[in-house]
Amino acid sequence: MKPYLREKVPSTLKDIPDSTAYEAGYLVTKNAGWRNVCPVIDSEKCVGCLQCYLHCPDGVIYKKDGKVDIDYDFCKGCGICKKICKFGAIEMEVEK
Amino acid sequence: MSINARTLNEDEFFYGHKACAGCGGSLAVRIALKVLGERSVAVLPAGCMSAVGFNFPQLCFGNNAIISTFAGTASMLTGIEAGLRAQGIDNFQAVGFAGDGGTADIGIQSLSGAIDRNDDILYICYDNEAYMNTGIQKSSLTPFGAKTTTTPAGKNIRGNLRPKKNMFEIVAAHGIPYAATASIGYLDDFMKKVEKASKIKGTKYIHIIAPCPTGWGTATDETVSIAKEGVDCGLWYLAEYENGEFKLNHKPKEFTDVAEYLKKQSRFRHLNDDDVETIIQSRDSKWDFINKNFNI
Amino acid sequence: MAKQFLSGNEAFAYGIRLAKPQVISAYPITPQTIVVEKLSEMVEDGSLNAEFIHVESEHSALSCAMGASSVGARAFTATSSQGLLYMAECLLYTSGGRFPIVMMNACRSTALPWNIYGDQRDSISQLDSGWIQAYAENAQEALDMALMSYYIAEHKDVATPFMANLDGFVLTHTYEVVDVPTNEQADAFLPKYETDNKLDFDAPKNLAFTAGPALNTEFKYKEHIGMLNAKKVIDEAEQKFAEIFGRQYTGLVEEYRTEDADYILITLGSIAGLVKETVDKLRDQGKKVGLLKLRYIRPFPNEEIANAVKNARAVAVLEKDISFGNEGTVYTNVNSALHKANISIPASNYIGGLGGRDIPADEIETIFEELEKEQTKVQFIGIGGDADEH
Amino acid sequence: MTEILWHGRGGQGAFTAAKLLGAAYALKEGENYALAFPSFGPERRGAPIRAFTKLENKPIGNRSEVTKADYSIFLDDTLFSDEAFEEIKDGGKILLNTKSSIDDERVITIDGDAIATEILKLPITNTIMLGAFAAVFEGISLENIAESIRQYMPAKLREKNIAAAEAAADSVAEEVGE
Repeated sequence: MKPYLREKVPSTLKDIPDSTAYEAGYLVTKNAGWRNVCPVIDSEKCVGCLQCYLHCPDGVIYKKDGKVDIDYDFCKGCGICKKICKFGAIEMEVEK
Repeated sequence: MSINARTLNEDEFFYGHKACAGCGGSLAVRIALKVLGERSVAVLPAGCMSAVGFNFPQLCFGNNAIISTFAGTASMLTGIEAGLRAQGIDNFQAVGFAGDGGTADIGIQSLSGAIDRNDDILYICYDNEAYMNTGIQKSSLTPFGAKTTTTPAGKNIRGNLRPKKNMFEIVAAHGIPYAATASIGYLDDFMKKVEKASKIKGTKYIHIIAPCPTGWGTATDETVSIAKEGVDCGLWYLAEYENGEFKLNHKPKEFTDVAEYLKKQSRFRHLNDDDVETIIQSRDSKWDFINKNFNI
Repeated sequence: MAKQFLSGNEAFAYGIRLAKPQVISAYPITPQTIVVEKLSEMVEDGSLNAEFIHVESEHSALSCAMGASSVGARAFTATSSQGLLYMAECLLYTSGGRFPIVMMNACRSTALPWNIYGDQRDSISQLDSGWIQAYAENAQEALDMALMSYYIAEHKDVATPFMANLDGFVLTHTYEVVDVPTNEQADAFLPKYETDNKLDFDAPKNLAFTAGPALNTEFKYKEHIGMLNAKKVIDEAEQKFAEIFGRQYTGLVEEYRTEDADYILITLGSIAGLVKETVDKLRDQGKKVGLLKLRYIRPFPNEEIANAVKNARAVAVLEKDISFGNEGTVYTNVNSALHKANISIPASNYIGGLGGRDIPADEIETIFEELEKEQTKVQFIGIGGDADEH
Repeated sequence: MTEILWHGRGGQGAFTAAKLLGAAYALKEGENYALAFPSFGPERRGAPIRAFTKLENKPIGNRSEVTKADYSIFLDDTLFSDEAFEEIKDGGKILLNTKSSIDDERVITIDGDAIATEILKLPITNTIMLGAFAAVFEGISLENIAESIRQYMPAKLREKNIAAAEAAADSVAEEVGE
């Protein structure tokens, strides 16, 4: 479970709630555009220690098949994951 | 089984937020909520974490969460806890996440009130050592020497002239059931403390250092390592207060170089050798106090 | 129902007990203190089952009440004067969040100079805070207002906080006979608080969020509509109240002998009682005078005022506040109502009762006498001969 | 309307008496109304204070302090002076707790302290003066006063104070009767 992208973007008087209360975890925009550099996981080198997952401020690294993968929609490319990885399994590549 | 990266709740409760890349505060909030889980109600005052997490219709908290007034984190927690209890709802954790200004300056009155009443709440101060949301102004938790936009470093004054307020011991002086210090450089320690706090009845306070790359002048990938270094060089410490006693959780065998730690941050780049010496001396006197008064 | 001899503060506390708030945040300030003392006694003796929270400031009193309201609990707090101003940030926060909290304000002067006595500069300075503002004339109205306030504030079409104003000392500390309804009657009147505007473990919510320029106006518009909706809900509440309790209130205003009146004094709060007596006395002398009592000033009774005074020759507004550099704020609002209704009659403004100064009966008579001269003016009553004319 | 002005010192219970009187009148049979209030402000023990009771058979709108009273009641004769006569209406009466006798038809004296010492074992004369008032004012009976005391005084004080009020009423009835 995590907040996820919704299709409907409330944008009119009718759409919005009467009070400042709305469904939790309602995302309408991605953060992908924030990146200059992009972490790429070398699954050969990854041992699944999960330190990158633990230390990601955006929580975009998730467990997958005993190793990890990245939700690039929300990764901002800070590079903490690369720095924390003792196994050299993450490289930062220039965003194309 | 102790809590760690493997055993941690896989759900994400703080996601899609607009914090700066490499934000330490958001890491602290994210990890705490993963420990506390879906039965937590988060209160965040005006400040970075609320500003980046609650921009309708982009709402980034997966659990119940609310923004409080800047001064009112603790009192809103009080009301939430009482309001749920009054309706017969239990098995929840009201948790606050306030920055250093929201905690040690404008929010200290309501925090003190809540501790005094021993309300059953968890208050987490994510300390990035200045008012970062408004663009890096000095708070009472800004350390000696740091340059901020209101403590400029020039010929006459070299940054902040006052030491960091000792919130941990101020909170402990209330006789609070549980207080702890933490650092995002030591997340295992932080997770253990959050988990422990959540099982204690009454008021709990955790003070976690959470570097801000923007305000500290560090690279975005250095947030965690600089936080770790802050502990390793002895300028911050990992400790707990419980049952009227202080306990040190982590004693570095040998401190790493303070000057090295400072040099990596542009907010300290103007400091001269005398300033560094002043900082080292204040560290040493703090550790004399810790060695004398804390259970080690 | 049982007759009791109670002060305004006590009567209000009895009304709140009947409304069964679940969380009460309390901080003392003269002349409000007796309300929270009384409620604490009720919690102690078991006649009120509420979480009673000793907060450390008024700011926290309302912040705590908002926390309780944000999880769907019925919340109450009370304040006065400096306390109201200290919580000003939270006032706007509460209304913006649509938290239907009820707060009693013991109307009191504001510093400087320091003064603990009654005037209405505190509440009227917060007229734009988005709270419903009602003013009680006597202890009975105060008790009934306490009970009705939750009905109005919590109504889904309203969802707006309610500030019940009692004049400091002259109402809060004055004892009079009051009919206290039974719990059964109160339960038949006041429904349980139901709302979607709350944190919820079954369907988690994010509350009190930010809305930027693109949608902020829409939220504020809805808030405005909520306040306007209070008009019909006040009527609805009063009808139901009358059916159960046998006391009929009259909505946003109370007209007293205005029907054929040439000269009408418009005022609010506890002074209305004295004005009624004065009207009776002058009517006995053949003078066609009347009183228009504003029971609510938010929402503002624009149409009701226009309707009440449309056949009058002149009106005056008597109020216990002053907007420095302009005039009394109620007067400003009344003039706007007259203008919108194309009523062009002289309207004068009398500022009185500041810092608790007594407004004696002869001053009221003087106002009516001066009204006959049909001049428009703004003046401080009883200030003595050395004040410049402005 | 009957207007009563009470004089006492902070701690003597003048306002309690004003309130008990209002309750006694307003809660008795029939269409009766009362207002009772102290001179407002922070109350300090020992400082002279005033309290007011207004009695009427219709709702009372005038909340102003009483400046000319039908009855002015002094719990303590150190507060009494010639100025007291300025504060009563024509035909108004002063009820004074004193051991002295005052030769003025407008003044009714009672040795309230003696009754207090004997019955209450405390120098508190508020319910005593209330009892005295019931003896001189036709609109209220001693039973109305007793009922008010039962309803609004703490349980352990009730019977003693009712007894004190009764003793005071007897004492005044004698004096007025003379």
